[in-house]
Amino acid sequence: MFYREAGQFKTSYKQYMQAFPIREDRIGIAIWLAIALFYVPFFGLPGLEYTFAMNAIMIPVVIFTITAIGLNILVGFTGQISLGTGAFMGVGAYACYKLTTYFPDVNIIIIILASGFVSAAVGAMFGLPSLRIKGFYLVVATLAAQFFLEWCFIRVEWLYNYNPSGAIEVPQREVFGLIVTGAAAEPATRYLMVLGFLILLTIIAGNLVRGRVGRGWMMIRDMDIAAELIGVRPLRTKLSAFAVSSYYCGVSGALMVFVWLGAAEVESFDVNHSFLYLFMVIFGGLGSITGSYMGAAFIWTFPILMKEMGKRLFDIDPIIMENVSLVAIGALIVFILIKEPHGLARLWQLVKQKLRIWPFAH
Amino acid sequence: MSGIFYDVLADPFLQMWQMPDFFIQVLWEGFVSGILYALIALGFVLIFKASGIFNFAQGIMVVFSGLTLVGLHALGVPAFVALIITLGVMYVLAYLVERLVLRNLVNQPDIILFMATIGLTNILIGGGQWIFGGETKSMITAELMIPTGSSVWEPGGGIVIFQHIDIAAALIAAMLIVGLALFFSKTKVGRALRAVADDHQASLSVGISLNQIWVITWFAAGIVALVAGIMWGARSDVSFSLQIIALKALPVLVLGGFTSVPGAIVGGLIIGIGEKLFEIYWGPLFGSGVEGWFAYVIALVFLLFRPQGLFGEKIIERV
Amino acid sequence: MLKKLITGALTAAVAITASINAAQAEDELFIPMLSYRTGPFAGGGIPFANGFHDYLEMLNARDGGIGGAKVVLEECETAYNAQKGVECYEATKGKGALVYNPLSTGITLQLIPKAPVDEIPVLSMGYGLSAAGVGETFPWTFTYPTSYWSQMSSILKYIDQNGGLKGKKIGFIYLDAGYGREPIPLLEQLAPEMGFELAMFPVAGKEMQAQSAQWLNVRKERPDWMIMWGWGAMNATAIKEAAKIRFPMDRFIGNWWSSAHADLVPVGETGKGYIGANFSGIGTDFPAIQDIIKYVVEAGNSQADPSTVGNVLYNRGVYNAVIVAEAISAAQKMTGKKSISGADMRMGLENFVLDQARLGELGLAGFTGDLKGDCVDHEGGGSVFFQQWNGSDFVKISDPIAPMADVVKPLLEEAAAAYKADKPEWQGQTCG
Amino acid sequence: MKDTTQGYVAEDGRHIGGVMMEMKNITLRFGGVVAITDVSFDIREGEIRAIIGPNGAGKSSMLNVINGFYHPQEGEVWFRGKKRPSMPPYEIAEQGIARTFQNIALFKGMTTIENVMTGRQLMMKKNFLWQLLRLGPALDEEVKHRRRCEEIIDFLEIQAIRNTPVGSLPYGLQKRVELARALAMEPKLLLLDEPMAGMNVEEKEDMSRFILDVNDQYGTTIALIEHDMSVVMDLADRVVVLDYGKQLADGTPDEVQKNQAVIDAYLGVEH
Amino acid sequence: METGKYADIALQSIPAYLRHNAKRLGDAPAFREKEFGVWQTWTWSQVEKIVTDFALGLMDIGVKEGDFVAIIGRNRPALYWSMMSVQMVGAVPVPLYQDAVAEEMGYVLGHCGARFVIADDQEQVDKVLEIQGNLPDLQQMIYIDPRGLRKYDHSKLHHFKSMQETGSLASEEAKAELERRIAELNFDTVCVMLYTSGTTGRPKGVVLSNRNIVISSLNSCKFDNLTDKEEILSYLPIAWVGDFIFSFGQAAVVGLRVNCPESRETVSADLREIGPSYYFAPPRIFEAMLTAVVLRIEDTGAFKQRLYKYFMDHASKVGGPLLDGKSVGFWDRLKYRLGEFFIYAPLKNTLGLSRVRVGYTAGEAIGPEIFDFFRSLGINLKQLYGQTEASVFITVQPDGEVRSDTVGIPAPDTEVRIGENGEVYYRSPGAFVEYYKNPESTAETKDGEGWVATGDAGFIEEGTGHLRIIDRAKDVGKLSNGAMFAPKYVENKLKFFPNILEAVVFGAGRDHCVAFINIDLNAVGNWAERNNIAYSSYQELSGHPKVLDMVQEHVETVNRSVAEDAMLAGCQIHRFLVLHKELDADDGEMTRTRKVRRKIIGEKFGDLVSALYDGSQQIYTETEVTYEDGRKGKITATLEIRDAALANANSALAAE
Repeated sequence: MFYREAGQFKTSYKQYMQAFPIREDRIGIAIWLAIALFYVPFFGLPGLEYTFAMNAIMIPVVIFTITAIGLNILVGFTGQISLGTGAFMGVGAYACYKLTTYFPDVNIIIIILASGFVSAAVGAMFGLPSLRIKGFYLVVATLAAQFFLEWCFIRVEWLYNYNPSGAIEVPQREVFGLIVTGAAAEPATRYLMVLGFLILLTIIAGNLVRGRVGRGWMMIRDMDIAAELIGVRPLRTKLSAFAVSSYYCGVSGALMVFVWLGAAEVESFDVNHSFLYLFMVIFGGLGSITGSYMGAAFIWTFPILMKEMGKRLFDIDPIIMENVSLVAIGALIVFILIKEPHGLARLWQLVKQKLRIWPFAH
Repeated sequence: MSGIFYDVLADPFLQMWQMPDFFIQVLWEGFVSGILYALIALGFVLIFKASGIFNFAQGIMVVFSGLTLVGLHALGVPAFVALIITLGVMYVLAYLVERLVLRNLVNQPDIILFMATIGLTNILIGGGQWIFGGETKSMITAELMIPTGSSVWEPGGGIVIFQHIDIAAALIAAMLIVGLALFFSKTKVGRALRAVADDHQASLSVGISLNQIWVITWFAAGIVALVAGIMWGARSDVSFSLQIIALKALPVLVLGGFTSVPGAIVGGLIIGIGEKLFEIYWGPLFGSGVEGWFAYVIALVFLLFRPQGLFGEKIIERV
Repeated sequence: MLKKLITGALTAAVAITASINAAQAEDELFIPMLSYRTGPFAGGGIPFANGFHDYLEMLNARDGGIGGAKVVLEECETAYNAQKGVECYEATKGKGALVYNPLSTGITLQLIPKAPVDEIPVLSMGYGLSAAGVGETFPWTFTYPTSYWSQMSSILKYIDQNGGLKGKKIGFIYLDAGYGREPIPLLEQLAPEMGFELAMFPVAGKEMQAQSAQWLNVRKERPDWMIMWGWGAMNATAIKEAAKIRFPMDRFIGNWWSSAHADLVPVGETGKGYIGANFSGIGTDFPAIQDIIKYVVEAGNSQADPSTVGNVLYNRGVYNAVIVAEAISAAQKMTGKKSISGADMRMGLENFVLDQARLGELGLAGFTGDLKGDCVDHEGGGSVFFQQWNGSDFVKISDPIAPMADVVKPLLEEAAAAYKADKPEWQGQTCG
Repeated sequence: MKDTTQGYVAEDGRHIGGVMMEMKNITLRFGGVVAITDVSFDIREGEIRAIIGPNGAGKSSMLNVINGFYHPQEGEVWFRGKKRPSMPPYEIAEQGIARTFQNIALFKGMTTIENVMTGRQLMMKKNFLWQLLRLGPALDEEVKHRRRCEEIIDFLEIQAIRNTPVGSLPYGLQKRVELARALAMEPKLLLLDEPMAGMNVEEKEDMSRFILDVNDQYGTTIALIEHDMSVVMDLADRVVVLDYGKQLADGTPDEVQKNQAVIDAYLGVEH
Repeated sequence: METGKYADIALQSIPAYLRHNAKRLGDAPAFREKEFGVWQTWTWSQVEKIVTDFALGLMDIGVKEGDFVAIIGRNRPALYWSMMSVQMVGAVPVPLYQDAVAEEMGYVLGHCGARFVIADDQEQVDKVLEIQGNLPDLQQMIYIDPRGLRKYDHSKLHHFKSMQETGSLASEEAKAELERRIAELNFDTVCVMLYTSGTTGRPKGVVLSNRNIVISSLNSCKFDNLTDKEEILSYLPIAWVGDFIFSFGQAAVVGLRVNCPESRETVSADLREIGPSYYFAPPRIFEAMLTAVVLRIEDTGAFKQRLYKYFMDHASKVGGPLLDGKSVGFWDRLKYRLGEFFIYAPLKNTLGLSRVRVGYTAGEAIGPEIFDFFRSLGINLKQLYGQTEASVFITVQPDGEVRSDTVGIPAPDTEVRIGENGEVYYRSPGAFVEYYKNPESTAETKDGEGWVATGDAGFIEEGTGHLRIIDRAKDVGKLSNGAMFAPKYVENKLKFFPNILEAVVFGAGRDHCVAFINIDLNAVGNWAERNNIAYSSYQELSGHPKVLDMVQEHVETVNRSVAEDAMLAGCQIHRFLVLHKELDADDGEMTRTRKVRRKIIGEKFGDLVSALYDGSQQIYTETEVTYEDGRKGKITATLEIRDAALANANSALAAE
């Protein structure tokens, strides 16, 4: 309906290979961006109390979107299942904490970006077995990473500066004179900061998956033997996926603790969270960056919505709603796997396709 | 350096030698938890063999069946009646899973089915908490006439304690395994199940539809889960945190192979005994509490050298 | 299908909007209740939440609220999960929340830095950050009636009183997380001072129902006493395992989160002799508890199973509510307003007096030791008493034992200083 | 048999060059099963070489040996004058050997053009940093290879399905996309595993034309295995016949067709 | 660089304009062709270089002034460039229909004595090679696409690219020679020779001079204010005068951007991509578009159908007036805006017509509802009347005076008069020079004063000055009672029904009219599906009683409409039948441009015609058909003949 593609012809491959070759898509993205950048930070979400909208919805959704993109690179684009996401986020968070301890004067943004590399290194290390083992066996390997790292987060007291509470507590940091971490940071500042990371990382992920690197990942995913016979080096390719994926997880973990939670124990990185992130990826759509956005937003906001809906409309105990939303998410996962294994992203694509040929049906 | 070598290579064995009764106790404890791991792994194997599905929900099925049993009893249902009703519930669960999930996901890639079982896990957790509440429940041990008490063996001045409940667990597990073995080799349905593992077409010739076979395998896995739930519950109550422990069946499977029943048993015992020994004799070197990951890391190392597991066949890749 | 879903979602969104924007009515005391009735620790969370809820509801029903203002409770499920805790905090703080009882150390840690910013005090009763007892550093956080360190010192005192400490071997079995590890520095400091030997037995959170290795180690180490810092399903499992290795139950002491009915009832007779620390009364033999039964439980307004009323954790929830209610009425008196703010509430928390006389007035005579709000001392220095499981219920076996303030205090201050060290914005803070 | 040491002139007048690849006494076993027994033959520059035989003759195994996917227990593989050591498949791809698969091994999650682009993977060299910026050299490289792939798409007349996910294509087109992907690798030696299996007559004719065109236009050496003898006879310059893993004959199509052993074992049994 | 304006300097040849454009528009895109997935673009200066090089190459292989060079192939820039190069060296390009069979081609090549052929690809080369034995004049061939031609004997065969390279290395003398030849081009030099297919007889070579082409192009561009910003899609046969004027004449004179599709199959997709601003299509293409729209809308859900109907109803009310600049009420305008958003704009977008500023249709009468449909969407679709001999333009509809039943007012510099027999005559700068090697026909058509007979009958509407065309003059006959018989007029009215693909009306010299009807398989098939009518073949469907009922209804509607016009009331159809096979150019029943060959049909289906007149209710018939692969076969059928009700109201007037 909104598409006016006639006359948008491409005279070069560069035009074809843009992230959004269709003008209307570019306009759409620009509108979303404008809303995200100029509306949300000042007004929150329509109808919701501002700090609630920011602190309980927008900031975590943005952070988890980074996680979901990272996990999607591994699961959706490279076809390697991982249940260690939570722990890899933890690596980023603890790395960030240690780095701020050692370099208190370095800009926190640089520290967060740097802590991703620690996570990437750890991720690549635990990705090593993926060369020899596949599928469900790899699940076990990533679980090993998850549990071993969880143990480290408790047992290696150095990681949390021997803090008796066993938690990492975020110091206050400023960027360009604005407080970005700690409780005094304005929600808008924090939101814009995580959004900045998200935009940067989305662009990078988009670039990677459209180019040689991403094709290598997808080749391994779709048919690893054929990929190898075409000349893809499986180890290098898989490890790069593990490293990039873990980088994203690490950065999002650091952001989660530093910009959102303010303090964290190992519990924030446990295996249940790994499941949650996997749900985001499945629900949003395996192998789709847009899907990561939708999956993260949906999986995070759905229980909140359910809880509020139950409480306000039907006066249902929030505890029941908590369980109901657990069941509902489980059921929705099964449902979406049956109906559309490619998740919300594919549904969105279908809608878009419909809009492109509107008013026709096909 | 010599200190480390001593701590790793000499001291633990010295300790074993010095306190043989304690060593036996450790082995026994490892053996019992190995049996329980094996029971959970057995559920995985049954389903994987018949349908190629990696059933992530097996762990929560253990909890769910235990909760159902205890919950029913709490409502005043006599213990053995509750047991039978619970079996019925597990059958209904198997039926629903086949009807609502498996049937609709035929021919989907394995990874999709795996993820569906993760969804199923969520449903069972939410549903279980909804129905039975989140509190820890104690297993109706006495009512099910599971012996409690303990026997003491005092070899040469030492002391080894055998809990009757652990002995019972080992015996019941053994009976269950023998029963399953008989079921697979002696009954028509059992043979069909074995056929289906090898060849879906062949199973049709036995006259049982694939759908029925799925229901039966999931039901069988449900029974195994119930037994595991009872035994584990009797040792340390029924609560949702058991579900994470149940994940330990995964490294067991890696060791034993996804399709091998004896593999599950042997793998369970290796993990159970191995992690106890490691925790007791080497754990202090790491500051203890290594049980959480030891099994996984062992499995990981093992995978690197023998990706097909102990009893699995070597995989030949074809193009 | 899709259409229905969308309609549903829209209605819900509208509903949220409506509810959150609803202006806070006059003369209401809004208290968010962060509870957890789901997740691995629900077994402990449920009775506590019930006690807290029922006491305040009882005040509403019996007295029409506190000082003429009705208490409005909003329960928010955290599932003991720090991320959901943030969500609950954000969902409720805008509605005029007076005080947060996070009921989870993880959530407490997150709320501590937020409290001075949002000016809503945090009351972490018997959990959270021990260092927060230092009022000068943590003006917005309260750990009444006592801290983990104080409690541990009381437990050690109890052991000392019952057979001596010197030369003994003390085993410490704990949940391998921030909570369980917290008393370790104190133990490590006191061991040489008091001349006992220490053996540690960590239990990983997800392994808490498989403790045979730890108890084999206990058997190997042969400690004279065992102290437990456990929570949830860990407790009952530990007691069973202890029984299995025939560890004497009367030498096994659980802290106040490890000695509740929820932990011992599943164990039953096996746990006979098990000792627990506690700071709130047990049983229903208090007029106030009777009032709860009358006005709330029997009126069908409680979620509690009537048989659990008066249980350890239920009563602890009551105690938490009592402190909140007392602080509110103190604040009302000081400000002269019926409806108070978070800052007023902090004043109330610093100035209430809960002595035996007041407890008597409340219908809780002998329920707990004296407690007095204070600007500097947010710990309250409360003492714990000990109770023993007789196979079916807890029996109080000691008088309150005061903590070793001289040992604990410097530790608290050291920790508080460390906490503050890398937080420039906290430097100027002080109490009052 | 023709003298094959110095190259020869094919029936249609093309000049066939020297030996590109030589299999010397190859024996391949899987556990106890012997798949190939003592097979020797060579492949020459610019030639279309066929390996035929009934089902289970060891053709696919032979192709996998040429391809380096299987390592024979006995015998040697010589490639361009050097004995080829055992090496991982991707290194063999780097040597310029490309292949198609009997049971189509396309990347199902990608479109036609993306699949063809995968063939250029080895030739794309720009580093990770440029890749994540997708600017400058990385983009230029991408464009350069895209252009080349589009030419191959044009060559194989699959423009209309350029942006179609390959999973939804009919079988014959999938085979063509697979050929396009192999061509995109600009191989020196192209291995085709039953390129015409499961096709109807018209599709077979198309595929034959494309194979000849590839050989003609790019001068690519082609080795193909095929079950259907008649197709091969028109295409191939020389044919090796296998049966039960043993070599029955090697020579021009005419020679092979006259070979009594072949007639007995292959034609006799099959027809 | 000055762009955005049409050029109004009159240069005397296309090559001169090419040079002018290269200077004026330099780096602006001149030609695009979709190849290798993207629109390869050439600027005017690049084109000039290529054309000049190729011209030098042509000289190198011996092309002389006055030579005829045949150009065969689909719409490709290289072929347009070839024509320019041919003109540069002073030779005459003769574009041919690419789908012509070898013998048709042979006639034309022989007739003009072409010495050179420029062919698109292997297929065309093969065709020419097949007949080269009969072409003694043919010397060299040039091809564009080398695919499959590598092994051909290259002694007389050249690759376009290699000739271009040869040309770029040409000697200074050669270059000077080329300059000389270019300089000698003037208004009287022959620009092109186009063969008209003609409804009867052999094709005639229409010789058009530079004056014809240049002035016509200039005038028409001015008329519609076409500038060098226009995008056009060249998809009609290059041998057809329309394409020659649009993609070559106008393109060169003003600097239009010419876009060539990737292949014949992708035309509609390419149309969507390019979104031309100046678009020409014969009525049948618009008709096909409308049919497709209607069918695709029927596939949508109830909501969309209602929305579509609602807004299309509104559009048919106010769309036309809005386009004509008439005043429309505020609410109607607002509603139209809404419709624009929901329906019109998306529809235009999917059809690829979003950007059309000027659209033309010509060649045949267009159904009023088709015409109005596109205009109501806001597409400025107009009609013109023209022919090869006129370099297209005779009459054109100016903006704001657009109607479906007229063909407009005389084009600039054109005079039009109606002959005594009703035939339309014109005199214009575009009027052709002569028919090549056919002075007889030339004399028949063009008189000494320059008046050219169109062969069409028509009249000029009083008041508006618009021309209305009734039919081919020679087809306008008389019934035996002397009343006017204008079969085309009636046929067109019939064909306006989507269900009717073709109609052939007979009646000359008889006392009443009868008709053959061809149903449209797509439309009727869909209709049948919706009405649960089972059929297995075209033949079965066309004989189905319900289909006949439907057709009968259409015929009767037409009768009523015909009866309104007193002059033509006698042309009502008394009896009709639905043909069992589609009329096909391969069977000689139609021209390649899909015009009905009435006479041939009348002869071929003589049995059916006589049955229509002898009152029988059904007839058994056998027909020879040619299959796609060239084989011939026979089909048999028994056809039902129906009587149609007549409207008598005004026929009495006609009798007076």
